Amino acid sequence: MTPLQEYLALSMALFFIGTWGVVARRNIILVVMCIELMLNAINIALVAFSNYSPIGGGRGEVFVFFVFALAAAEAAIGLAIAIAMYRLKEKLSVDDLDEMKG
Amino acid sequence: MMKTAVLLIPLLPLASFIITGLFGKRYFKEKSQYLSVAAVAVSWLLSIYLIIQVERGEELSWQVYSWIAAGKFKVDIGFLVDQLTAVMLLVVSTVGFMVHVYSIGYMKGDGGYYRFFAYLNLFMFSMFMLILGNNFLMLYVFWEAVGLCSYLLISFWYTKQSAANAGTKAFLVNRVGDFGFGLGIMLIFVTLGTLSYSGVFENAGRIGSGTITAICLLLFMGAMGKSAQFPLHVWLPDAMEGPTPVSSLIHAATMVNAGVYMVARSSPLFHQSHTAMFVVALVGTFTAIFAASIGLVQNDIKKVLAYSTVSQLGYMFAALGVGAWAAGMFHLVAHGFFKGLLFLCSGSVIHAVSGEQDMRKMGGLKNKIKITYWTFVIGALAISGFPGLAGFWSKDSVLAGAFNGGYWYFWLVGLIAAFMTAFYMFRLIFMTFHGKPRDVELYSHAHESPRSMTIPLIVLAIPSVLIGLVLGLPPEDGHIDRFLEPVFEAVKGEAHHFGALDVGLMALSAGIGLAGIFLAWVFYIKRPELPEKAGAHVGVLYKAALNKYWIDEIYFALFINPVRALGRGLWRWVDVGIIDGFVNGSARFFRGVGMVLRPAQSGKIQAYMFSMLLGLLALLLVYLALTI
Amino acid sequence: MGDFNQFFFILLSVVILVSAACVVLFKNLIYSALSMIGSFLGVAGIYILLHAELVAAAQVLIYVGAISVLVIFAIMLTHHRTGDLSLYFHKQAWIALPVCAVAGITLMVIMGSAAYNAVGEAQNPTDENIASLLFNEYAFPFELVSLALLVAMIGAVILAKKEKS
Amino acid sequence: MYEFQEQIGFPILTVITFLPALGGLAVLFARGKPNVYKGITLAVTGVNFLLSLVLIQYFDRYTATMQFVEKVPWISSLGISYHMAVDGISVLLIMLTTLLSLIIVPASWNYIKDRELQFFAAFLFLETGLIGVFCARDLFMFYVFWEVMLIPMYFIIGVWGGPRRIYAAIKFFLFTFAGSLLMLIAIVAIAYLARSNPFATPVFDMDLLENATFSYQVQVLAFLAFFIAFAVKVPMWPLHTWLPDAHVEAPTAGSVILAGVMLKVGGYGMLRLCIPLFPDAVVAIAPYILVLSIIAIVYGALVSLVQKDLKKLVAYSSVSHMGFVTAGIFALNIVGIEGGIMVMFSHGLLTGALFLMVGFLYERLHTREISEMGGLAGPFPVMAAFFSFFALASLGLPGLSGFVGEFLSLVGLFTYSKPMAAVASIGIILAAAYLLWMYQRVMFTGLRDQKWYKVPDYSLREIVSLAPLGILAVWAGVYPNTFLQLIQPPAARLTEKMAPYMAESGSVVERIFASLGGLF
Amino acid sequence: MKQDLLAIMPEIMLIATAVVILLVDPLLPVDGRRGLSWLGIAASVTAAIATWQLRDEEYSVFSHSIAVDKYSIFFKILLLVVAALAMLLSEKYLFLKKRLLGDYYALILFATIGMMVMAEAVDLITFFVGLELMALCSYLLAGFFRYQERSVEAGMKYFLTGAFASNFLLFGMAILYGLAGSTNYQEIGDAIRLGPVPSGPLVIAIVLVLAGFAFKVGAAPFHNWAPDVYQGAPTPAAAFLAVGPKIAAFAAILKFFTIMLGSQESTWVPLMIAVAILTMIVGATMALLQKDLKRMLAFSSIGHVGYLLLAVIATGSSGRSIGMSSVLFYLAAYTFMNMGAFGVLVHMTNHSSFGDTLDDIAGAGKSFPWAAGIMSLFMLSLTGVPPTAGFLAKFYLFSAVVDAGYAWLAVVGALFSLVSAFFYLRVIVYMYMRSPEQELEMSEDGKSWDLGLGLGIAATGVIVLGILPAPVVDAAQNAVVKLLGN
Repeated sequence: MTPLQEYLALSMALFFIGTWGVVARRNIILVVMCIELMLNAINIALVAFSNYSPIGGGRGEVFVFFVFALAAAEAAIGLAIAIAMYRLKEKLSVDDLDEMKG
Repeated sequence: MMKTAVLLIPLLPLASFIITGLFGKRYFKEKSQYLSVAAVAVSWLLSIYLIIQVERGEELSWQVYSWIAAGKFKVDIGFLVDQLTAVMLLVVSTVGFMVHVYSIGYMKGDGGYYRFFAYLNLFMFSMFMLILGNNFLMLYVFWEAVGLCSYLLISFWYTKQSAANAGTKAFLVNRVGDFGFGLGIMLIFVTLGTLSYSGVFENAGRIGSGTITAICLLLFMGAMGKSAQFPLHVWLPDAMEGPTPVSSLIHAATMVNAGVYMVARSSPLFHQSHTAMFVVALVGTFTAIFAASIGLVQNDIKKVLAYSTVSQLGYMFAALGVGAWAAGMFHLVAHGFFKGLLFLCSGSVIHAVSGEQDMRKMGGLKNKIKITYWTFVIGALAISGFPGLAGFWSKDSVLAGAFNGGYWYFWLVGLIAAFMTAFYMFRLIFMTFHGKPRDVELYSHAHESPRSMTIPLIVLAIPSVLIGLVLGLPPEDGHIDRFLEPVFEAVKGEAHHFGALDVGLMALSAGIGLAGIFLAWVFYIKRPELPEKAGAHVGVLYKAALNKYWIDEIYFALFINPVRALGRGLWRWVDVGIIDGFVNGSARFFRGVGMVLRPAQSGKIQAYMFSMLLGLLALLLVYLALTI
Repeated sequence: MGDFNQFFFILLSVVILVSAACVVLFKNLIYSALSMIGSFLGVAGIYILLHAELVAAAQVLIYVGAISVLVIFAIMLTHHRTGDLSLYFHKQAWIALPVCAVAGITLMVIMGSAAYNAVGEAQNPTDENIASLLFNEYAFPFELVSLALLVAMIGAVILAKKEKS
Repeated sequence: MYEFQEQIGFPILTVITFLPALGGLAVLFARGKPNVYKGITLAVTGVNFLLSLVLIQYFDRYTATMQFVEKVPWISSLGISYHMAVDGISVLLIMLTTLLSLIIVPASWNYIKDRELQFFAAFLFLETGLIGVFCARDLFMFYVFWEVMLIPMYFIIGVWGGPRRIYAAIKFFLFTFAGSLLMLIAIVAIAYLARSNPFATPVFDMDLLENATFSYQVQVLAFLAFFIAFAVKVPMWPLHTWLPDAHVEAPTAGSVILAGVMLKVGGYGMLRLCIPLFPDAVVAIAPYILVLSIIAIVYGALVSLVQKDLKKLVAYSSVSHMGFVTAGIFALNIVGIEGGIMVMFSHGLLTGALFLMVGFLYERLHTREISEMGGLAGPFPVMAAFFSFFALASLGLPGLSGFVGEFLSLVGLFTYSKPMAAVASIGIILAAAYLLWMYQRVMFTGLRDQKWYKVPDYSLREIVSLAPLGILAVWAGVYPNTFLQLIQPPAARLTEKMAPYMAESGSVVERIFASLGGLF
Repeated sequence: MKQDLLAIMPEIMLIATAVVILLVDPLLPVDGRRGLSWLGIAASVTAAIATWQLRDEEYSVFSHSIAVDKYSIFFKILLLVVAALAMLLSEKYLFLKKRLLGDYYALILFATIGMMVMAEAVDLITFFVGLELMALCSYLLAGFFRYQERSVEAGMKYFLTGAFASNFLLFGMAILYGLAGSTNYQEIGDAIRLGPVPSGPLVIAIVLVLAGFAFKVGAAPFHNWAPDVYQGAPTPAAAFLAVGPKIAAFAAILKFFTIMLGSQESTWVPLMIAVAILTMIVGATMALLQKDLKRMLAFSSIGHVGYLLLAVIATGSSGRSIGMSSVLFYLAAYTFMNMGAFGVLVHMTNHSSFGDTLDDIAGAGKSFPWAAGIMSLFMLSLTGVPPTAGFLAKFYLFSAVVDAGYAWLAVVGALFSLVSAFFYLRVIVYMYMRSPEQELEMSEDGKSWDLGLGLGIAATGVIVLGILPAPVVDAAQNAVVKLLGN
């Protein structure tokens, strides 16, 4: 039986890989993908907690369902923005939109 | 009746001032003199009435109303009429009245005719109040008020730069004296809790010796300013920029005597401090000879008289300082008359030569302006101590007081100063009236003054001759001594009997005066080339005296310029530089912080996210730092 | 059973993490997307290990079935399979890498070494359990999620719909 | 909780405070009708002045208790009430405020060219703020009015000012605001510390606060916070540099109110709050304040001496004069306090008049550079007369108002410390120096340009503006008891309050440093 | 069930209206859509009234996932006011910019629902759903003008940072759930208080939650998005985004950090102090540099968040009710003054060349006397000058901070208020004390009744809250009693 701690460690690792991706890659679609990776990391933690929790059993899993739905909505909006951006600027690099600063 | 008189004496001139001041320009114009002269005339009559009442033994002490009441600090407006007041009243009202009359002629045609009379009235009011007041604060108040009038009248011809400067200078130098005076008053209040003369003098004995010396010296500082004693004498010669009647009234006969009056009034205080008394005598004596020495070489007719005034005031202080209170007051009265006369005469001369004041351009005027000449000579004789005339008696009583008080050194210096006085007065007479006219143009246009001017000369010449006889005989026990006895009773020295030695001294001083006159005759009539030779002989001294010992220049270098430089420095460096620099700098500082933070707001979204990540980790680190 | 479980855990972890790393590292977006699907599937496997089969099923349906497809659509729509090489990584990536690595490892250690008092035998909430929670206790948020999805739809329309203008 | 003192039959303090604000609103709706809004302004300020006279008339000048009390709960859950009441000090300053406000109206009749309507409205709002400060008995209200007066003045300087008006206005605002914020925190702190228990509402009522006692540390810190706020307004050296800029740039009317009343709120605040609330700290810190005051006196005078701009000169002279106010107040004896208040009053009259006259001069010459003037007594004799009158009064000529205050405050200071009084007295010499020298350069010596003879001298409107100030200056100089009577009971009350603390002032620096950690 | 529905009646009203708007919108011609805002406004007002009707009872409905109590009622009414004001400000702007779509109002209404849920949630899941609902709508509102590069940029930036930060928050909540085994605030709070709880994960959770909220309210160093987003977003949307999410987030922050983490204040108070100070520094100093008014307002709102965090800190110190109620009041005041300020910018958009910069408002005092007048009012209120709402709010807030024993923090706050006065005053300086470089022109459809009403309400709110604040203060105090009751 794998202990809870290991799941959490996995979750953390995935979370920070996703985080790195978010700050490292310039393509907006890829940034959205990395955000989804981060959400998956959280989901792992939630499910793991849910399973190892004697009292709150199941709530974590319910939580994950909500995260799924919202992640989908988020992804949809993120990609819509990506498309709008592409239509306007013919570019997908998030760095290219930096008109407002200072 | 006495109360009414006391009220009316100052209030009439005040009313006249207000009316003339407000309406003079538009309505009175050339007729401004009537009201003013009438007001002063009535005041003069009332003064005489008051003097007679006092002579009969009446006195008046009257609180009119509570002026300032702040906590323990309570001061009334009130009047005190006693012998000292009466003596002052005599001089002030008489000379004042005469000067008013004189001014009618002297100021005729001046653009500021009404203004002149208004100011004169204001001065009369202030001066009356000064001598009638019953407490130190009133003394201080009207002390400043007469200073104001002096300022206004000195700079009467304000378009002249020199007149404007002189006025400001007079006020400022007086302010320096008042600085001490004010502190002295505060010290009295803090020590005794009251400022009324009676309250202070009754309790004067309770004051500690250090404190009383401090009080006296501070008060005397005020007197030095007002009575132009060294080193605060610088304003008086410059004050001659004012119209001559003003010089006569304010800067010779009345206002400048206020310092003497103040010291005499405070005699119960001064009496208790030998240090203070000595300082008074020392300053007085030094000023007497110092100013006389400058007077020896001046060429401006009024400047000579001004330095003479300074010198004579020194005499009075010397008298007070050595304890010869009555002698000091006697000299004050005598001097008031003859110096008032001399100034009016000089005014008449100036009037005659259309405003010229430089004696080197005059000469031989005696035939042209006879009345002026003779009255001038009377005045000059009086001041030189010609036996029998006013100055002889008064000056002698001063010198005798010094000698008898044991201050032979003051006596000696006084004697030398007396010699100088005689010399420069007759130098003036000889240069102005005798010899050949040096400026024919001036001479040919010279003319005698109108009657409104000559009558006052004659009127004033009378007391100049007689007052010594009336008041001063017999010496040391004359009328004035007896009259003032109640005032100075408490401070009287040991009784002194008039003896042979005194006669000798009297003869000596008479001789000295005559010697001075003789020397002047030698220098300026007999051998006119001598002065130049003598001047060359003592070049440095001559130059120093001619330049008034560079006192003005020293003051400029020591005080005025540094103060201005300091002000400029504080403004430019401290205000604008440091304080505003700090204020603007802090604004810049916050902008600078913003500029430092600005690169973080790069517009690059991933940089934002990275900084969020770093922020998150920083929070963890903060936590760790705080827990470990 | 325990060892078996552990074996699969390690295997899945490697799959998840490696494919996640590939998502970030692949230059080609399509490859990244495919790696992402691999990662998602690995996560689904983890859910199965945790006895959350329902979640695993939903994971496959939503992440692999919906979101990944959406991503691939987006990639297609933007014709942007490869970016300019120089623009492929952000210049801060190489500063961020050690930061993320250090932070990730530290947090892994903290999270992975803490003693959780609630830890017991792995529970297995039944599907009924979850359903009842979802429709009773969490009925209100459940309804709200529909609004969120509606908003996503509106968003897609107002942002991406082609308009004649 | 409700309290209304039936002294006159209607809430006169409320009326006198808010009437101008109502007038201001009315003015805003009279767009495009100059005569209407000028008329409203004149009427409102006039009525307010009359009301202030009524106030004095009905005021019982033989008691130190607060009068005309009006008290209504306002934000009761925070312990804030609408509480107004006055004592002699307030009444005197209210009278000064209404008088100067009234005078300003004719003085600005033709002065403002641009957005005149807003100008008059701003003025009326300003008057409300000023009077409110003098009436408030609730700390919160005090602060509100304190800030309310800031805004119109900011606009008056910034909109209708001279070329560097923006810098001046912002500087003015930020200086004052900086002080106010410190005060705000101190107000809050003492209000919460004065509670009887941690669950009670805070105490903002000054009556109650005066009876509260605070620990020494709190007193020192709170005192300093209050004091800095007031010192900025006064302004005390070295917080004064906003003043010359503000004055130089402000329009005449702004300068008059600024110098005439606004500086007084600083002194008023010290009397009303610093001394009664923190007697312990006052005793300890007074020597330092006196040193600063004396620096201000001499410094202001020295800097005044070398100014080239007439208005700046008068502005710096205010720094010097206001030094006498703080010197008198913090001498902590009744003579000094009364002297300080008298200086405030007289400075209000005289500097107000001086600024008015500088304004009148500027309207004629279109310059304020002293070097461009000279000999103006020729073409403008009436102006010269007024000028000399007020300059002399300002330099403390006895018989006029300036003297009484300055002398009393020096006597007070002298009682406290002789050397300090001696140094402060130098200021009197310097005052004569800068004022007379200024007068000489402006009015005396040769006229620069004969064309000034074609410019008219003072009109009746201008004379009427100045005359009341002159009359009051003479009145206060000749019979100051009229005013001293008003302030004597409150001043006595303050010194009584101080009396128990006077003895125990120890080594100050030590106690301050020891206490600094306390509040945090 | 009946009770449940009654309790969420306001939300239901909004949902229904939003759906109606969405349905009706395509059917209407462009001109006809101008009335849609009124539908939304009416719904908001009705919902606010409905919310007010619930004030006397405590509803804990849907199995305790939301609590309709005085606390949430205060916030919900405030949020509805925000929504109504935002819609009042929007209509003309959308019309002028030719993007008048009903979707916009629907998004505002949905966002409002999300925010209301955030405020009333007492359950992590419910809260999270509300948060995401609000967030999704905000991204769309920011990027609503999809043909404007700036708007899209704003949407993109908001979305990426928002999603990123949501992940932090979500992870933090996941750990909290894991530690307590519950999603209910109260139960989590009890579990943490009673312990034992492993401290490492707890601290990580606190930091993650703090970071997530810091992002939502725009506290440094999680603030960088805010200026760019406000500047790029349509001005009325920016007004909404600058106020609404902050209110909702603070409602949640107060609950999180008292109910759940009240026992851990020694952990989060120092962290929040650091964040608050940094936030005040960034807000004040960066605003000094701005020429663009919307950016300036963005940094200004960052500064205000700094002050608000001070009050949260004061709350932490032994849960003083005054700290909490001062947050509530401050938010109420902030609503009016900030929305008003943005509203004036909307009004100025009449002027065709208006570009939101300081130079563009030069001389507005003459050309737009009323707008300039109330803009000054808002600026003074933001500065904190009486008798405006901003002053009373700041006063109340500093009271709380001082009362909690953080006088030094109040002094720091005062210092930055002083700095901030500088840039607020600069707006007034430009409007009144400088003359414009070119004459301003009004476009044809200059007059707008809605906008005037919106500005009027905001101005009235600023004045009334400044002069007669007692009812709102009392409401704020009553609102927090229950929350801290235990």
